[in-house]
This record gives sequence, structure tokens and C-alpha cells, in this order.
Amino acid sequence: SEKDREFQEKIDRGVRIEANDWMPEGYRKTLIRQISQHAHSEIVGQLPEGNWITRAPSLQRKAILLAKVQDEAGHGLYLYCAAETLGISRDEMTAQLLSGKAKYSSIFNYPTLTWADIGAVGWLVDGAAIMNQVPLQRCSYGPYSRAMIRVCKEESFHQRQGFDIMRQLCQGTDDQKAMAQDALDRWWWPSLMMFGPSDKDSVHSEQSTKWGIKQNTNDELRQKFVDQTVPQAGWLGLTVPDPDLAWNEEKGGHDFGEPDWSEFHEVLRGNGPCNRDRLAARNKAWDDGAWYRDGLTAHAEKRRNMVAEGAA
Amino acid sequence: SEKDREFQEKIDRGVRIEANDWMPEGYRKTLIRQISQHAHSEIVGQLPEGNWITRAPSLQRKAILLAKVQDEAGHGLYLYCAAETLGISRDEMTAQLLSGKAKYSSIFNYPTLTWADIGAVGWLVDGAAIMNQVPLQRCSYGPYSRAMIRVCKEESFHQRQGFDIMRQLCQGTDDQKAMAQDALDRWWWPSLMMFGPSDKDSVHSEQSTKWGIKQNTNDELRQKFVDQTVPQAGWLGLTVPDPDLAWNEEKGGHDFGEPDWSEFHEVLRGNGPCNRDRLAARNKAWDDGAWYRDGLTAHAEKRRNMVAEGAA
Amino acid sequence: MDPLVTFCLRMGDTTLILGQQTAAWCGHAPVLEEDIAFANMGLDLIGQTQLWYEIAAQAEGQGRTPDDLAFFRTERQFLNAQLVERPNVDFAHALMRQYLFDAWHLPIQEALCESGHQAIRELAQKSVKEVRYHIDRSRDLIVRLGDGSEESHAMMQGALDALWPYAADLMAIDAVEQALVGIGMLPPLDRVACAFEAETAVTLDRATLAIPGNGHARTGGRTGIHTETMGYILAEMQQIPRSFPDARW
Amino acid sequence: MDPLVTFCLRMGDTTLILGQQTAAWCGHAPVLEEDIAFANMGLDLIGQTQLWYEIAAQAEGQGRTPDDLAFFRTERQFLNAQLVERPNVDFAHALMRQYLFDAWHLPIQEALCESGHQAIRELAQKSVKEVRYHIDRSRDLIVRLGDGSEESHAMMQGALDALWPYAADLMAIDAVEQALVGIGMLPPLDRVACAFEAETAVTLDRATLAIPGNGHARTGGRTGIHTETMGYILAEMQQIPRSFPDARW
Repeated sequence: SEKDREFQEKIDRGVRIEANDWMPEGYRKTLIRQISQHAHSEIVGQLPEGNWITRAPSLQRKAILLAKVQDEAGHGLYLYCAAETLGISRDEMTAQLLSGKAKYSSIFNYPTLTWADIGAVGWLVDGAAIMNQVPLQRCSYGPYSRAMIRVCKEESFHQRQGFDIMRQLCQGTDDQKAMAQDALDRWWWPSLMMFGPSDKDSVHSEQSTKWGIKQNTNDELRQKFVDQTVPQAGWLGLTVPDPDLAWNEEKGGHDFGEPDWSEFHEVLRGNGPCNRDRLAARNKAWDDGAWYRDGLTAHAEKRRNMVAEGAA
Repeated sequence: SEKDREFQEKIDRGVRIEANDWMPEGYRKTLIRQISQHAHSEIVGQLPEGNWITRAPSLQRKAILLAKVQDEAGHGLYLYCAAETLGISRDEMTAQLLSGKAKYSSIFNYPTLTWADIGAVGWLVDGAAIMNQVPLQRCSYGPYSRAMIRVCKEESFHQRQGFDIMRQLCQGTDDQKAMAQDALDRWWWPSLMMFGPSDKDSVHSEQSTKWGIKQNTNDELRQKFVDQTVPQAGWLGLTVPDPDLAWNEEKGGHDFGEPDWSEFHEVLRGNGPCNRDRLAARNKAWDDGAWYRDGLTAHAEKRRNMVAEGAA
Repeated sequence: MDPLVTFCLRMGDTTLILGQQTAAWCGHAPVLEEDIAFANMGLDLIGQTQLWYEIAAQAEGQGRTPDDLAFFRTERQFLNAQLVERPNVDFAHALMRQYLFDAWHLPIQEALCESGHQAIRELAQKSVKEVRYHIDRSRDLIVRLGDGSEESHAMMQGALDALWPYAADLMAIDAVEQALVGIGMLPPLDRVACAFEAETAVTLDRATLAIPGNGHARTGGRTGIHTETMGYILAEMQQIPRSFPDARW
Repeated sequence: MDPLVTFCLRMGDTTLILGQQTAAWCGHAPVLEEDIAFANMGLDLIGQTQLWYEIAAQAEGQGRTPDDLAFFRTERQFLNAQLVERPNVDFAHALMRQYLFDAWHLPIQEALCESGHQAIRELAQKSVKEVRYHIDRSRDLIVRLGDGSEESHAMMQGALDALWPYAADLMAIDAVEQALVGIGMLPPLDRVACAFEAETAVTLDRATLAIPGNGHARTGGRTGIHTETMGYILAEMQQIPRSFPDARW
């Protein structure tokens, strides 16, 4: 249609789309799906890291981790707000998460088993997330773009903190070094999977690219992540658990092995190590908190009635 | 009445009263109160000791503690059965415990704060309990008397195990010795209070003695306990926390200080350190288990119906 | 032990254990805003803990670090008020525990702003701003949930009934504080209990909550006597440092 | 590590962690008879743990004691099946976990009665009697509560749905077991999984419970990969020995 054409021209000229602008239903839906999925990831992402707050091994690390988990909840908040500008309520999105209908980043279905996992999650998972998110700062939809600018700033801080945990472990006792290597071994492949399947196998990519929602292919970002991370692992004295990993002078980047995509699809289908536990934790929090939400609503109601009576 | 007189004669002749024999209402009530209170004490007594099963510091100590707590639950079972012979159901007694109407031994309203407390509870609390219970093996009511014979045998085993924990601690590191002394400091006075107030202040004593339910005065038993325990403390190298404690050659026993009876009465009134927590734990266990009890009843019902149909 | 060290441990242990309990709600609170608020309060409390432990460690002069104090003492050596170790039964308990703590924490921090000990004075001047923010938030929630639905009222009253007896342990003052008042290191602390009474009387009344009558005072935390929940908190908190005693993190 | 040591740790860690979880019900079960039964099962499981650790310690020959193995290893060194570390959500979970464990434990102990390793054979001959008693009890309860009230049915089905995926970890066999079978130290273990399938198919059917269809197998415990509940179990279990590393108890 004419409107669709005009919309595409705006995108192509680099004009930001704002909440009250006309937009195609598909664009709206794609963004709602993507932003809410991103918000849910921040919310569920509190769980694997929150798992170590009470057990962080120093007061300083405890404070840093608390601040990080707080930031994640904050990111969830901005992102829900950005999604709400597209005409969906936070309660609707929450219901979709809790019923299992909405997805969140599969990486959070892996468990954090040792303190080193908190380092690895910051270093690798936040590292991969930033790769994915940096281009989104230039996303065609204004509210999402602005949310991402704020998110990215904090995420790169988190990544540095994660790396610092790894650094301390790698400079520590033999037990600590082994712990760091073990965490890298377990988080490496799931981190590579965070970029999604190869673009040739990815369903939504083409239209999203045209709409200025997606800027790079999954494979480009994965390559960039590997090229950034491998030297860091080297600096730490850790071994990346990929026998096929090798520097390719010609392409100016690393060759590396293929992640186990059957595992990826299993986790996506709900069969990852923690899918059940994550959803159960979120559902419990929501159900146990019903009295709280109802109580605040009842109080607000009372207040309104008092004001109305006062006015009458 | 004539019956009362005959009953008293039986008692005086040392004849055991059995469940189907005639007995005065007061005798029945006194026994129900005392036996159910004793049963409740075994049940609630699982909690302070059970608190350390998951944290017992060696596999052997863990096994011994588990066996002990299992014995206590078993004692609860015999004693409820003994009380049931007097015409009250276990459910009625449980309801009385859970509502706070029935009492249990106040000692279990003190917390077990360190592993040494498990030693002290075995040594002192079981020690005091045995002093109270040994005479009850000769109680005029047959079912109670027989239950107590079984209970006493196991209790004296528990006491030896508690003492053995203390012995190991007192032969251990400085930290362990300090832990043992600290436990004695905290459990000494509450243990002395287990014999109840001085007989001159005790309400039920006289009639119970006449009925052959009570054989010794509270003060006699307390004296016996002190005289038994003080040399054991000495052997362990621990200091009994009573500045008035002294050997009295003339009476052939120890002089000792007066427990803080205001504390005793506070605990009895529900204001001890753990009264609330103990009742809450028992109520939670009962409420959370409703589905289990109802489920078994429903299954039994189904079975009965099937049998009835088969028979028809 | 030097009364100054004891006092700082009483304060720092109390903020640490509350911070630990508060932080456990991250990701499990009834709404996202509470996830954030509880993380934020936890963060402030851990920060205050570090400051108290620094003063304690310095006064003690035995080379122990704040982390040594947090991770290598046993239950009987922790001097926190019993209130803060009471369990996270439900979110009502968490809110009420926080409120009762705040109602004490604000006046004591205000008092400590006049401490004769420079580091304590500076700590208090920094913390008091955080604490004001905490109590504004928790007071508001107590009122709204106490005077909310029938269920929320019942939840909050249940939490108050369970926790009120432990408030006394916050206010407990003994020879330690008296000694420090005597040498001018602490200002007189009587007004703290008065302020607590005034704050709670007004707020709980607005919240339509009844202060339990038979609330016998539970004390002992300040001398290392705790409740049975405390050991489990420490087991979890100290696990990693105790498992790797030679490691730095 | 010597396959024999690994195998004994897999067995002993599994009985230890289940014993730990089982024992936590003492004083908190729905009826007094269950308090007693759970204490009794816990006792048997701890006893079996001691025997497995003795064989492991002896085979290892590094002077470690059974207590060293229980209290001074870290999470990644524990080789128990994930099933037994799943939390005590409610008593239905506790019963279902026990039943699924028993349904594996009986056939493996029966198989081990024919082990070529004398100490293992003796252990199995002793344990198998206990295990028979356990499964008689837990099978009976699964049937009665599954085919009980609507609520008890729903509780047991919920527990089955949650726990079934973890049963696979009990049956997991790798090069360790294969090596031991190869040298005749273990009898072939294939029949264990068959016996498990047969036992559960019949019993769960009698209990009117449906085996979850999408039950993807969760494994990893046997190589030290656990679930997030495991760390908390160890923190509690190991607290005292780790806090006083020089002490004997």
C-alpha cells in the first residue's frame, strides 16, 4: 500500500519511527515480540545471577553483583515501557511469559554452578548480548533505540566486571583457575548460540533487516564475538573448548567449530537444564505476590473513594 | 465413694490399673493430661534436635542423631497409644497441641544454636528427663508404665550419646571446648527447671502422689540430677555456671542456686525463645500434610467400595 | 573486646544479615519495582556493612579485613539483632522486618551524626540519607498494605505479630554502649527507642495494624545469642570463602 | 580417577544427598508415622554412604576418610544423580523422588549382589534388604496417593512431571561402568534400566499417574554437573566441618 511505501521510505532515510506514527501491523508485531522477549530475558536473567548474591565470596563482589542484578531489573523496566508504547500492557506481556507462550533468551536456561559462572556470564553472556544490542541503538523504532542506548552503556560495565572476576580467579589458586576453566568450558558454546542459528536458517531476518530492526547477520555478530573473545581467553590463560578454533590469516578472523544446534533447539523447546525451574520461579513470585498487588489496588481504591467523598 | 475407696486400695496394694478397669474421672484426666503432654514433648522435641541433622559434622554423628530423633517420634507414638487407652484420640490430642491448648516440655522452647547443643541436650535434657521418667516405670497405670519402660531404655542410650558428643568436644580444639562450655552455660538452668517448681509451689503433686502417678518430689529429683551431673561436668573439665554450687558434706549432696523461675513462667506462658517457632513448625507440617491424609482416606474409601461391590 | 569494636560489629552484622536476607528476594518479588527496590536496599546495607567493618577492623588492630569479619566468624560471634535474621517467610514478613529495622535505623543514624568518633560520624552522615529513603518507602508500603485489602491487612498483621517481639533487640543497650556514651564516642541513645516508639505508633495506626499486646521482648543477638534460622544464613553466606580458605576473590 | 573410585562415589554421593534431603523432613512430615519412616530411610541411606565411601577411600589409597569425602569436596566433585538433589518442594515431591530412586536402587543393588568385587558384593547383600523394605513402602504410597483424592492425585502427578526427567541420570552409564563391567567387577547393568521401566510402568499405572511424554532426560550429575539446588545442600551439610577444619567430632 501507499502507506507501507511511505513508511519504508522513512526507514530508508533513517527517520526514527515514534509511538504515535503510523506503522505496518507486521512492524508493530515484530517489535512487540522482540522487545518483550528482550525484557523477559532481563527478568529471567536475574535468576541465574541472583542465585549467587547470597553466596558471593566477598562483600565487594556481593555489592557489585547486587548492583548488576538491579540494573537488569531496571533494563526490564525500560524495555517493558518501550513495548508498552506499541499498545501492549506489561500485565499482558507478563502473562505471556508466565504461561510459557513468550520466549526469553535461552542462555538463561543454563545453571550457574560455581562462583566462576558469575564471571563467565558477565564476560561471555553479557559480551554476546552487547554484540547483539549495540546495533539496536540505531534501531528504526525510537523508544527501543533510546532504551538500548541506556542498556548498552550498563551492559558493557557488567561485562568488564565479569571479566574482572575471571581475571582474579585466573591469578588465584589452582582451584580457582580450574573453576574459571570449567566455567568457560560450560558457557562457551551456549554463548555462541546466543546469536541464533546461521542466517540461512533464520526465519525473521530478511524483513527485520529491511525495517531497520536488524542490522547485522547472526553469523557476522558471532564471528565478531569470537574474534573479540579468543584473545581475552588467551590473556587469561584459559583454553577455549573448541578443537577447530584457529586464526585464519586470509579472512582476518578465527575459524571455529559449529555449536550443537540440536541442543539449541531442545532448550528452545523447553528442555534445557533450567527451563522448568526458571518458569516455576517466576510463576511462584507472581502467584505469591498476588496479595501484594491486590492490596495496593484496594488501598488506591479507598483513597479515590475518600477523595470523591471529600469532593462531594 | 465406695468405688473411689476400692480404687485407692488397689493402688495402695500396688495393683496396676488397666484400660478397662474402673477409675476416677480425676485419675483419668490427670493421666490424659500427663501422658499427652509427654507425647507432645517427644513430637516437639524432634525440632530442636532435627535442626542439626542436616548439619551434623560427621557421618557417624549424623546417623546417631537421626536414630535418636526417630526414637523420639517412636516414643511419641507409644505414648499417644497409651493415652488413647484412656478414651482420647490422637487427632484430639494433636488438635490440642496445635491450638496451643496442650503443653509440652518447656525445654524445647530453647534453641539449639551450635553442634555442642546437641551434646548438651542429650547429656542434660535427656538426663533430666530420665530422672523424671524412671519412677514412672512404676506408675499405677499399666499402659503408661509399660510405655515408660521402653522409653527409659532408649533415653539412657541417648544420654550416653549426648555425653559422648561433649566428651569429644572437650578433648578437641580450643574452639570445640569453648563450644561445649557455652552449651553447658545455656542449658544448665533450663535443665534444672525441667523438674518443675519446688513442690511447695506445685499444684498437682499431692493427689498424683496418692494415685501412684508421681513417686518423688520435684526437689528430690532435681537434687539427684545435680548430684549426678556435677561430677560429670568436672570429668569433662567444664564449669557449671552456678556460683552457689558447693558440696554439702552434711546432707551428702550439693547445694545449688535457685533457677530464675520468672523465666520459667514466661516460657510456660508462651514467651520463650522458640514457643512461636515450634508451634508454627508443627502447624505448618500438619496443614501442609492435609492433602496426604485426605488422599489416603480417599483411597481407603475407594477400596472399601470396591470390596463392597465385589461382595454384592 | 574493645567496646568500640563490639558496637561496630553490632551495627555491621545487623546491616549485613539484613542485606543478605533482602538480597535473596532479587528475581522473586511480587512486582519488578520491588525486585529493584530490594536490590537497592541490599546494596546500601552491604555498603554500610563495609564501612562498619572497616572501623571495627581498624579499632581492633589485628589485621583482620572486613571480609574476614563477614566470612570467618561463627554464629556465636555475630552480634546482629535477632530481628534481621528472621526468615523470609513471605513478602509481608520481608516488608515488616525492613520497616521495623528502618524505624530504628533512622534515629540511630541521626544520633550517630553527632558521634564523637570521626569515622562513625562520617559513616552516619553518609548513611542517613540512604536510610531516609528506605523508611519513606517502607512506611508508605506498610500503610498502603495494612490499610489495603482484607488479605493484605491480614498478611501484614501476621508479620507484625511475628516480628514485633524481636524489635526490642534493636534497641537493647548494655555496658558496651554505655561505655561509649561515657567517653563521648556515642551520643546518648535513649532517644532512639523513643523515636522508634513514636514512629511505629503513628504509622501502624495509619496502617490500621494493632501492636501485639503480649509481645515479650526477644533479645540476645547483641551478645551473640541467635535464633535457629541464623546458622543457615551463615552456612550459605560463608560457603565459598570457607571452602577455599586460601583464595582471594 | 580409578573407575572403581568414581563408581563408589557416584553411589555414595547419591545415597548421601538423598539421605540429607530425606532427613530434613524429621519433625515436619504430614503424620508421625512418616516422621519415623523418613528418619529410618535417612538412616539406612547414611549407613550405605559410609560403606560406599569406605570402599572408595580404600581404593583411592590417599588416606582420605569417608568424612573427608562427605565434607571436604566441592559441588563439581560430587557425582550423585541429579534426581536426589531436587528440592523438598512438598511431601509429594519427597515421596516421588524416593520412589523413583528406589525403583532404580533395588535392581542395581540386586545386580551388585553378583559383583566380582567382594566389598561391593557384601555391601549390596546388606543393603538390598533395606532397599526392598523402602520400595515396598514407597510403591504402596505412590499407588494410594496417586489413586486417592483429586488433590492427592494432582500433587503426585505434579511431582512426577517435575521429577521424571531426572530419573535418566540414575541409569546413566558411561566408560566408568563399562570399564568395571569389562573387568568383571560389576555385572552388566543394562537390566537395571529395564527393571526400572517395568517397575514404574506397572506402579504408575496402578497409581493412575501418567508418565510425562516430553520428559527429556536430564543427566550430568554422574560427571559433577548439578542443578542450582545442589550448592545450597552442600553449604548446609558441610558448614561445621569447613568452619572448624582441624576439629574431630
